[in-house]
Amino acid sequence: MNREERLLSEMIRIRRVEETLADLYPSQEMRTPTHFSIGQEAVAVGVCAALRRDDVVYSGHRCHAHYLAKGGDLSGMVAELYGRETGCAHGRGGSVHLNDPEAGLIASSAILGQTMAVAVGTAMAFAMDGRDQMAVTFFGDGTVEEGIFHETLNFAVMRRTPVLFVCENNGYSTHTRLDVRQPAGVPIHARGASYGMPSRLVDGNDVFAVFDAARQAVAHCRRGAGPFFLECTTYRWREHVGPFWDYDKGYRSKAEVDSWVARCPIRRASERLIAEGSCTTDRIAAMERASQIEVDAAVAAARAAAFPAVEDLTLGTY
Amino acid sequence: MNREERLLSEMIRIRRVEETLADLYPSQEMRTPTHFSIGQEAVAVGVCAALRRDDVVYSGHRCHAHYLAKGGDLSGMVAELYGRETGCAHGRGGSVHLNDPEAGLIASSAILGQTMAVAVGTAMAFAMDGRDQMAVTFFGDGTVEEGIFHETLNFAVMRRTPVLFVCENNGYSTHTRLDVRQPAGVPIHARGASYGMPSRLVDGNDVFAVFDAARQAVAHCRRGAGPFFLECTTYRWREHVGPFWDYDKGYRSKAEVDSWVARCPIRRASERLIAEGSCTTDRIAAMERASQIEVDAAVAAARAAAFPAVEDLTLGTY
Amino acid sequence: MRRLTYGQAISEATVQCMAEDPNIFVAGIGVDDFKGIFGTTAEAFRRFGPGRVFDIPNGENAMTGIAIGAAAAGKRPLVVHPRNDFMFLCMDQLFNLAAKWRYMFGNRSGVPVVFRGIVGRGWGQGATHSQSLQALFAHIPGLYVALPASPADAKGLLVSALTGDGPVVILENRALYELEGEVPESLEKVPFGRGRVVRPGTDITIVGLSLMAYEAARAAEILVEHNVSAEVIDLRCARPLDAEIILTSLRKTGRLVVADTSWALCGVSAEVAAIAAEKGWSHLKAPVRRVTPPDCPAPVAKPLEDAFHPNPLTIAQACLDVLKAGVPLGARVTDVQATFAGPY
Amino acid sequence: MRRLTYGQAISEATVQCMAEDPNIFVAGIGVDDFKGIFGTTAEAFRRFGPGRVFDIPNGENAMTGIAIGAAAAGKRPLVVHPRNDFMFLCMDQLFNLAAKWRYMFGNRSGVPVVFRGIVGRGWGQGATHSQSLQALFAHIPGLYVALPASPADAKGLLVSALTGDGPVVILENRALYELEGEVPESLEKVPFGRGRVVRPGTDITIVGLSLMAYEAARAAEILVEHNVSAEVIDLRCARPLDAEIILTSLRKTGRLVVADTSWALCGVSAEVAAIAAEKGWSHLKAPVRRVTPPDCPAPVAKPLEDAFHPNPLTIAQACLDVLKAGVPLGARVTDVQATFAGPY
Ligand SMILES: Cc1ncc(C[n+]2csc(CCOP(=O)(O)OP(=O)(O)O)c2C)c(N)n1
Ligand SMILES: Cc1ncc(C[n+]2csc(CCOP(=O)(O)OP(=O)(O)O)c2C)c(N)n1
Ligand SMILES: [Mg+2]
Ligand SMILES: [Mg+2]
Repeated sequence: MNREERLLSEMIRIRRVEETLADLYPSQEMRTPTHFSIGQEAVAVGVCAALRRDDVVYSGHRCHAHYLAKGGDLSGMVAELYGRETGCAHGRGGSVHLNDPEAGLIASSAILGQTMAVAVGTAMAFAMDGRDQMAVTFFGDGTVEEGIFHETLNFAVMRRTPVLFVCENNGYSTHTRLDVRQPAGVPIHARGASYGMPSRLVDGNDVFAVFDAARQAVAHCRRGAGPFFLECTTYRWREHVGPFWDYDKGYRSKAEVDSWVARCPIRRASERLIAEGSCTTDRIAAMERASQIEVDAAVAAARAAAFPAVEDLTLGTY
Repeated sequence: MNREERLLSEMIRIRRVEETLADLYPSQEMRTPTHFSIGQEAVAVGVCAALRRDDVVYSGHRCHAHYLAKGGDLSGMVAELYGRETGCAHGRGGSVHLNDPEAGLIASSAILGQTMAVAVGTAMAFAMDGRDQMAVTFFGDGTVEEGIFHETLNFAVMRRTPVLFVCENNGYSTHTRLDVRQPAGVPIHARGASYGMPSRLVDGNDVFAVFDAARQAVAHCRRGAGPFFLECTTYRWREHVGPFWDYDKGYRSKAEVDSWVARCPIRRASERLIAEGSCTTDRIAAMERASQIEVDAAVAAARAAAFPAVEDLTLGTY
Repeated sequence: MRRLTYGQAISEATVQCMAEDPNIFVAGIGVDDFKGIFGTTAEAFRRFGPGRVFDIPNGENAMTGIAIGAAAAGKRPLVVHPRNDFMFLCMDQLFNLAAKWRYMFGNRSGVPVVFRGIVGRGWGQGATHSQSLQALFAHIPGLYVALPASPADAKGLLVSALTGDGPVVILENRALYELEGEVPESLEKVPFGRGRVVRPGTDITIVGLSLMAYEAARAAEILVEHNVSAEVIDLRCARPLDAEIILTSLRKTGRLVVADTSWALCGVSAEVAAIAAEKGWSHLKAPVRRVTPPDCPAPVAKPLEDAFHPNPLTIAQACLDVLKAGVPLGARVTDVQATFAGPY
Repeated sequence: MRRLTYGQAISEATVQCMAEDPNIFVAGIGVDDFKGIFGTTAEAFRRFGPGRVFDIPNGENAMTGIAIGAAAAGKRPLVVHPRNDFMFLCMDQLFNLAAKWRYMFGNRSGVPVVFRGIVGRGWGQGATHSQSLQALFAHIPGLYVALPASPADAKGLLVSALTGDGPVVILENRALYELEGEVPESLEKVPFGRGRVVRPGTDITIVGLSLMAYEAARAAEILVEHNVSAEVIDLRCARPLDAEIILTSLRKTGRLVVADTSWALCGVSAEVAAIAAEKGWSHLKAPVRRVTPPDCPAPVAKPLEDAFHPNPLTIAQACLDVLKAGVPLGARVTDVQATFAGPY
């Protein structure tokens, strides 16, 4: 596979995984509040493809795509959602606390903005040690309103830390539109720039555009030029938390959802590669089949795996 | 007195009060950590002169000048520093918790940024009730770095609250220079503007310039056009906390301090009014004498006043 | 009397108080959305509209200060947090300003701000979404800290909060929202700092608040089968905390078990045990026992979660241990949230 | 052995640990200025320079997360807060992330972040600058919470923190900074969770930590004149809390007084009393007594401040009350900070 195909297949894999889990979710076997990234895959895939394995990524509550795109172990993720001992957090953390340090996904957290600061700290440590690794933090448009966003960007700039801030702007914080939460005329990428760091706006549903922007950002951080800010516009298809569609709930219209489904990052990438002749519908179908087999196996393994032992309830505390 | 003279005499009064207290402070009778505003009087006086008595002001740890400029009771302030029952906080609050609701100085607090949000809440209440009062919050350049600054400005703009943010930029947070705390090329007034509200930079040692800018800002807030941001550049003459000069402590030079003493807001206002012929050295000397008599009386009264009774230790708690 | 669920009682108290007092407004993430904070703010939004029930940007610390400032100007803000865990972000405004306002500004006036924080429980809510922070709120003087365990108290304590003069934190356990009970139609206050006897008994006293008062009552049922008569006390408030009702019961039973939804160390369960050691010592016929979550964050896996939360069985077993009637309990109980279907 | 002040011991521990471990760095407001946090970071700055001892912008919550992230990458951050009261602003990062990190991420690794918070006392520090937050830090599982009362422990506990594997909060009472005592020159650790007998006795046990362990020892001196032999226990840590040392002493004395620098409700004093009620009940010959500040914020006026803080007299009087030797104490003691000259 060439790079373009790899970007596409990675998105397809994440989509297959999440749609499969979303279908199984109502059975109440995954007892953990889950925020699906369906529709937002291009941001995670485009950014992580520009990173090295030894670069690190921090995520928030909507962390599945980031975890998988960075190379996080699929069976560990699925088992975690099923609350099994084989989960990536041994069934202690759940959907919002995915982590796979070996793959560079250090931590995810369910409290808005927490990992923004943590990523800067890791980046600062890299710089102090003269290592050429860097850190990335993914966060949403709602997180921009938290005070820690401000403290963190200020600190990152003052210490020239090699950190990439990736704002995944899907237009909503839970059910609240961006325009009733943040001032008109102040786009998020402009806020990033207001701290004196380079900042770019990119179409977050165009995986190739995200990848190109991320490559530029990574080069900037890697050369010790300090932090970089990337705003990626995208859209959440499903409900804020949970597996269902929710355009009937009144806070957004079906037309709005449909308009974004029409801009599906996977469809767009597929159409472009097919048009360029660098990929075929058969190869894409094969990618989907392969991913489906992989996720089905992960689900089967998770369901067959043991729950943590009650005797280990306090394991890892003094 | 005409308005220009009143601005001058108010500054002189505050200076006399603070220099007198600074001279007495080493006697250890005022047992409360005290942050003097000596050298920064023009900001408090210029802004408060543009307000109505029923407008409200919130301050921080360096609150003496704001309290007096808004019309706070002098003897209540002095007695508070002496820890007496007659203090404006009945000896419970100390130098950093001055308040005189009747005069519109609702509260001061020693935790950076606290009262920025509080002022916005009060302004929001005014707007909800259709009252034409407004709120002002004074804070320093160091407070700009706190997360609550960001959350507060965002909220103020989104709700169009009639609040004036006055940043008293004296170039230091404790002993740390602004340039090692905030990004170069991002002046504080630009940060204010980055939230989509009008923002101005003004010479904080020119009481007339501050007054003019404040009048414009007040008009803006009063007409319901939302918040306004004012950055006033000025300088702290004495040590961060306490009565002494500290240019020998290494974090700033005597030359730097002297250059600002040369730009003393009182001297500048005096010289201008004398040059304009609208005031005389005699009248200025008279203002100083009158203020000295007033503060001496307040000190005498405070020292003669009773301490709070130990039986009342928990008064005001359930 | 007319019956309501715990959630309906909260909604009714909010609506009735807002109708009485035009200065009350409700602010918080999602208070105006289709979920309306599990239905507790939906009716208020319908009745009073966006002018008095409004969504806010994220930013917990500023919102708390904003509520304080509005209260200083005569408003009565009711701020809702979908999880009390988010309140770690506003502890400075809560503890260093709201709680100290009256005292440190010279006892001129208080700030009547009311904060509702919902305690998540179960269904994998996990480490940062199912804590129960009453001990933290109770330690620092200045706040009223209420934790209703019944629909009637959910209404009455909120009415006291919205008509009182001080800052109040009300913690509501999500597991109680569907609980039904009799609730007065009128605006009756339940005073802060006064507990209630949920069920009289003679052999042992079980003290709890919020969900643990409810679980203690279920434990008392189980104990009946073991010929143990347990008196169940619902403290209702963590601050002020009703020491008298505990001591009165101890005089009768001489034995004490305390259950809490939060950890033991420096928790409300410690305070209750300390009151017994300080003021009830002469009544005590046996050691006090605390029933709390173990000393670890809340896990996600179902078997761990089930073992993490105190329940009627662990409470009843503790009572039997204290009574040296150490029969291991055969009985099984259904989890208080057994019928709950996720996502949360 | 060689003597140092409490402040010098903190400085020495910092410098020696930094020399041993290049991953340790010190960050905080003013750690590099001429005051050097009451002298405790000045020598480290002189020795290791701005690369490892650096000032920071204001922004407590982010700095805490930054320290956590640095620790996740192998660093050992030592973050200093000139007042522990400012830590209300970073409780989310402390409690919802640092404390839970090891557990909620599956017990892979902890984050060795160390936070020093200084407790102001007296001289009009007032409501928001003289709190002592050990109870809050102790309630939530996951942190080590140390409160040294002696120069030797100030060094030894900091060494344990800077060489251990978990997040640690160390609270240092400003009133102890000038206290002198013997301090080992080498890098000896004082383990967390193990208290010490400050002074053996037979009639009554006085438990405290930080400044209260020191004041309890002064109280014991006073009690000698009343023919009372008091055993003084310094807990050293609020979490883990050494229950054994309390129970061992109770077995001997049967009587307990607990003194704490923070409030009673859900405080460390409540936990100690609860331990006695749960595990020491059979030893108790009298009610437990707590000696703490009254239920109000710290006032400023000198007479109120003097009445606010527990001192050797109030502790000694509580002991006499417990022993029913209720003689009112004539003795006067000089305040621990009597010679202190402000501004703070
Ligand atoms: C500090 C904090 N406040 C509130 C919440 C509740 N909450 C969870 S997700 C969410 C929306 C966040 O929006 P955004 O950052 O845009 O991420 P998205 O869900 O859109 O991916 C909110 C408000 C939280 N988890 N943490
Ligand atoms: C949240 C918080 N962090 C730190 C401090 C300690 N502190 C007191 S004053 C001060 C400097 C503030 O600088 P600035 O806002 O510019 O006000 P200035 O003293 O210059 O008037 C600091 C850091 C505090 N009071 N509150
Ligand atoms: Mg979003
Ligand atoms: Mg300043």
